[in-house]
Amino acid sequence: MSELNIYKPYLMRIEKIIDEAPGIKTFRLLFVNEEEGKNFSFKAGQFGEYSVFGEGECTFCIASSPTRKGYIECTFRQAGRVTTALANREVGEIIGFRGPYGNIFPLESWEKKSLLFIAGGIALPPLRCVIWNALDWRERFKDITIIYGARTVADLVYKYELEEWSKRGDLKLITTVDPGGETPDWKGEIGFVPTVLEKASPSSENTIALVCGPPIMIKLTLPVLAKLGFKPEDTFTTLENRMKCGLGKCGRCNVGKFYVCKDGPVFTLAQLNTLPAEY
Amino acid sequence: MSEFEPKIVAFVCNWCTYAGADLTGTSRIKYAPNVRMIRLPCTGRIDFMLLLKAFDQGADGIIVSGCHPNDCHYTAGNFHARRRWIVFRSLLDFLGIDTRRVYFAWVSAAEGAKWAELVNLVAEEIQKLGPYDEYKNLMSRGIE
Amino acid sequence: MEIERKLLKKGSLGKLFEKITASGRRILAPVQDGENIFFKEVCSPEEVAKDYIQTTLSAKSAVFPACEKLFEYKFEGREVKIEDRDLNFKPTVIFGLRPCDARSFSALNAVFSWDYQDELFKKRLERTAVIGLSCGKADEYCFCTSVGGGPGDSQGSDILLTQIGSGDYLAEVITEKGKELVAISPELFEPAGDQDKEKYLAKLPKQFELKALSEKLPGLFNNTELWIEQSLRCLGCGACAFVCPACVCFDIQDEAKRDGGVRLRCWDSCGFSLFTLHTSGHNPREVQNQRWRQRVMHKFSYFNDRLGVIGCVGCGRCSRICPADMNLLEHLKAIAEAGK
Amino acid sequence: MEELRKKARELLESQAVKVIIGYGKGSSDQARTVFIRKPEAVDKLIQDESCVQNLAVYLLKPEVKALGKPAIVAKPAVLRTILQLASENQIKDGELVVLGISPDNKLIEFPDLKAVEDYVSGLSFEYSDADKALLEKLEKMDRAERFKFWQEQFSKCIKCYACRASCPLCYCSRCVVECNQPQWIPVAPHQVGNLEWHIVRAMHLAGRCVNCGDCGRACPVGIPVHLLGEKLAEEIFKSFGLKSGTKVQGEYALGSWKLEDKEDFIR
Repeated sequence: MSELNIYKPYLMRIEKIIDEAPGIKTFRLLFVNEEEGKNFSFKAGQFGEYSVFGEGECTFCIASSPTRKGYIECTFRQAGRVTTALANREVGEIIGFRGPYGNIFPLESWEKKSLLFIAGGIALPPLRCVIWNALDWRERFKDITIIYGARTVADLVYKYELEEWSKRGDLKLITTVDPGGETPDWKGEIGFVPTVLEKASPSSENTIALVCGPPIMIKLTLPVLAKLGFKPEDTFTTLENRMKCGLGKCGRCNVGKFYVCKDGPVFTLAQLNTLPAEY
Repeated sequence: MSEFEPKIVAFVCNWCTYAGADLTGTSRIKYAPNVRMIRLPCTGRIDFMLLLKAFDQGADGIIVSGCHPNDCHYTAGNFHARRRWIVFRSLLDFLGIDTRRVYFAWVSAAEGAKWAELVNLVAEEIQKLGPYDEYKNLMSRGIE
Repeated sequence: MEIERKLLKKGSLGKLFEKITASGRRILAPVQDGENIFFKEVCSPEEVAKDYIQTTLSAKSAVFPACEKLFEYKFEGREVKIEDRDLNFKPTVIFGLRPCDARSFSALNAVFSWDYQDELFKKRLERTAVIGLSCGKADEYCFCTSVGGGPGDSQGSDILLTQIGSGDYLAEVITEKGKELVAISPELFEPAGDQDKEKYLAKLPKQFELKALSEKLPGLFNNTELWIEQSLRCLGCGACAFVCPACVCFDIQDEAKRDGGVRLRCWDSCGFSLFTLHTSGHNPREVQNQRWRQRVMHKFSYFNDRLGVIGCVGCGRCSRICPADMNLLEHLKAIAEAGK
Repeated sequence: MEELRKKARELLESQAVKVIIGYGKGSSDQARTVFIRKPEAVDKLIQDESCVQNLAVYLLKPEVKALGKPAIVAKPAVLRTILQLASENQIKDGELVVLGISPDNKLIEFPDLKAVEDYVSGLSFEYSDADKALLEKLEKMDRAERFKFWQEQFSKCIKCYACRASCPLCYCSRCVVECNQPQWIPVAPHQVGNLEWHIVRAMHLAGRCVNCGDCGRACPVGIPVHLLGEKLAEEIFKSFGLKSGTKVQGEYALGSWKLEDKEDFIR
C-alpha cells in the first residue's frame, strides 16, 4: 500500500481535460482504486506531486475544493519535461499523484471574517481551491472579494467559473487584464492587479487577504495591502520552490531553515518577513 | 533455441542513402529486414549520442550512411561527419566498445544495390557476433 | 544497555569473518584500490585495508545507495501497473567503520524517520550491523572531537574494536545487534580484563566550539562578503556532498523504455545549480557562495534546529578530496572567530 | 618566487589588474588557489611543484570575473588553456595579464597572447610516466579487456562532476547532462549512465582538451578520466595534424574539415 512506500503515487485516471489558456490545462483526476479515493482527504492550500511515469514528477497545488469529494483537479502550465508530458496526455490515461503535502490555509479559523482573494495569471488555482471551499461554507464568512488579473483576456483561467462567480450575489468579483491585454468586448477592469486593488480599496477591517501571483505582482501588491491597513499576520500567500519529494527529505526546497514543502507552501506575510532573502 | 534476429539501426541521410534505399525497394532487390532506418537531414546531423541511445535501446548493430564526399546536399555535412566518426570510433575502441558492430558507409541515391549488399553484410556479420549482451548487461548494473 | 568489554584476538578475525558469512550476512570492509580505499564485500580479514586514517567514500551507500530503485512500473496499453520493490535486503555487517562514520548513520536516520517514515532506508539500516574500529591516529582534516564525537566514540557502533598494544582488539559490545554478533561465535570473545582504551586512541584536541558556531551562523546569513571570500575557489562539483557520510539530499529520476520503467532515487548536492533551479529559470541560489552558505548553514544550523542532530561528523573526507582544497575545518574556525 | 611577488605587487599597486589569481599554501602540503587583491598580500603567493591546479578554470567564473581584470599565474598547461579559450572567443587580449611560469619556475612576462603562442610553440608536451605506463597497458589489452577495465573504473563513478567542474574548457552555462528535454544522458550514477556521461564529456572536449590533467586529479574515486582526453588529442593530431591550445586563433578539429582527411573504415 502506498503508506508503506511514501514515494509510491496513487494511480489517477484523467476524467476531464479543460484548455484554460494557451499552454495551460486543467485535469480532473479520479482515483483508479476507489478505496484509496474514499480514504483520501486534504485541506485547502495543500499540494501534490503529479507524476507522468517515465518522465518524472512535478509539483503544483490541488486546485479543487476539499468539499468536493471523489475527484481532485489540478491546473498547470506546460513548461518543463513533465508538464509537457502531462499536456500530451489524453482523457482516460493514467498519471500518478502523491500527496496531500504541505500546510494549509486556516479556513476554519476565519469564521465571521471577510476574505479578500488577490490572484495573478496562473496563480488563481491555489486560491480557487480556497474560494470554492469558502463558497461551499458561504454562511461562515462575511463578505468575499476576488480580484483576479492576467496579462490578456485569453490568459484568464477558469473563465467559465469567473462567469458563475460574477453572477453570484454573495461575492464581489473584479477581473482585470494588463493594459493592452483587453479585447474589444472586454467588460472588466483594465490595469495591473495592484492598481485595481488600490482603486477597489476593500476594507481591511476584520479581513483576511490571500495573495498569489508572480513575484513582481506580489512585490507591488503587498505595499498596497499594508496601506489599506492589512496586518502582516492577516496576509497569506504561497511560496514556490523546486521540489522533488514533498516530504521534507530531499533537502532542496528550504528557505533558511524552513522547508517550503513542510512549513509551507502557505506563509503569512509576518512569517515571510522573518525568512532570509533566499526565495 | 530461437534463431537470434539481430536488431540493426541505420542512421541515414535523407538526400542520398535514404533515396538509395528507396531505389533498392523500387528495383525489387531483397535485403535483410533486420535494419530499422532512421532518416536524418544529413550525416552532419547524426550526433554520436544517437548511436549511444541506439545501443542503450537494445541495438546489436548500427549503420551510419550518407552522401559520398562532394555529394553532400549541404556541401560539407559529410566532411564534418567523417572527422567526427574518426574521433568517435577511436574513443569507442579505446573504451573497448565493440566497433565491429558500427558500420560507416557512403551510399548515394543511385546505389540501391550497394545499400542492399551493405545491409545483408551487416546482418550476416552481426548474426555471427550474436546479440550485444556486453552492453545490454550494463543496463541493470549499479542500481541497488 | 550496559557496555560489555571483551577481548578479541587478532588471530581470530578470520574465524569471526567465517562465522558471520556463514550466518548469512555479507561483510563490507575497507579495501585498498590504488590510492583509494572503498567499502567492498570481503570474505577474509586479509582483504581488509590496513594502516589508513579514513576511507575515500563513506559507508553511507550501504544504507543510502548512490542509485536506488524506489519502485518499478509496467505499461500495458494505457494502463500502468506499479510493482513494489522487495525490501528483504541481505543482512550486512560493516567491519572497520570509524567512529565518526558510525555516528553519521544517526544523522541520516534523523532525516529519513522525521515525520514521514522512509521504509526503504529504515529496512536497510535495520539489516545493517556495525563493527567499528577506533582511530589510532588522525590527520589535519579530522575534527570529530569538535562536533561531539571522538576517536573512540561508541555511538552508532554495535561492537567497537580498539586495537591495543598486542595487536589484539578490545571489543566493546554496545547494542543488542552487537550481542547477536558475539553470540554467533562467543568463544572468540574472551574476558577483557582492564585495558586502558584511551592509551591507544588518537589525540585530537577540540578545534572550535560547536555550540557557539551554531548560534553565530544565523546572524552571518547576510554577510555575503564572508561567504564569497570562502567560496571563491569552490568549483561547484558534488564531490564533497557525495563522499560525506551525513549528506542526505537526493534526486528522484524516472527512466523508462517502451514497456515500463523505474523511478530512481540518486544522490544530489546543494553545490549544483540545478538543485534549486525553477522551471521558470529563477534560481534562489544563483551563485556558488549562496550554495556554500547553504552547505554550512544546513549542516551546522538548520539540521540542528530541526532535528537536534548536527549534519557533520568531522570525518574530513570533503576536505581531503576537494579539487580546490576547500578546507571545511579551516572555514568553520574562520566563522567561529568572525566578528570576535 | 620573489620575481613573481614583486611583479604582482607592481600590478596591484598600479591598478593594472584588480586581482592576482595564483597559488598559495594549502592544507597538507598541497597548494591552493588564492585571489590576491591587496598589494601587501602578495607574499601569500608561492611557486613550486605543489602548484598543479589549472587556474584558468577561474577566468570564466562569474564571482571571479566580478572582482575585475585578473592577472593569472600561468604554467605551460595554463598557457595552453588560455590560448584555447582565446581560440574559442572566451577571452581576448587586454582582458587579462599573463604571468608565465616556465617549466623551471622562472617568471616570463607576455605582452599579449601572440607572445604566449610563440612561447608555447617552443615547449614540448610529455605525458607523465604514470599516464604513459597506463596508456601502454591499455594498448596491449584486447578490446574485451579494455571494456572490462573501463567498466570497473566507471562503476566507481558517483556522478559528482568534479571532472567537469575542474575543467577550464567545460564552461557551458547549461551542460548537456542538465538538459532534460530530452534527457540524453541519464542522471543516475548507474553503469550505463556513467559510461554515456564519460563518452559525452570526452567527445565534447575532443579537439579542445589541452591535457592539463586536472579532471583526473579532481576525480575523488581516482578514475583516470584524463586519459580519454589524452587519447583523443593524440588521435586528432595523428589524423588531422591539429593540436589544441597552441594558437590564439586555433582551428577546432571537429569544426573544420579537409577534402583529404584520411580514414580506413568508411565503406
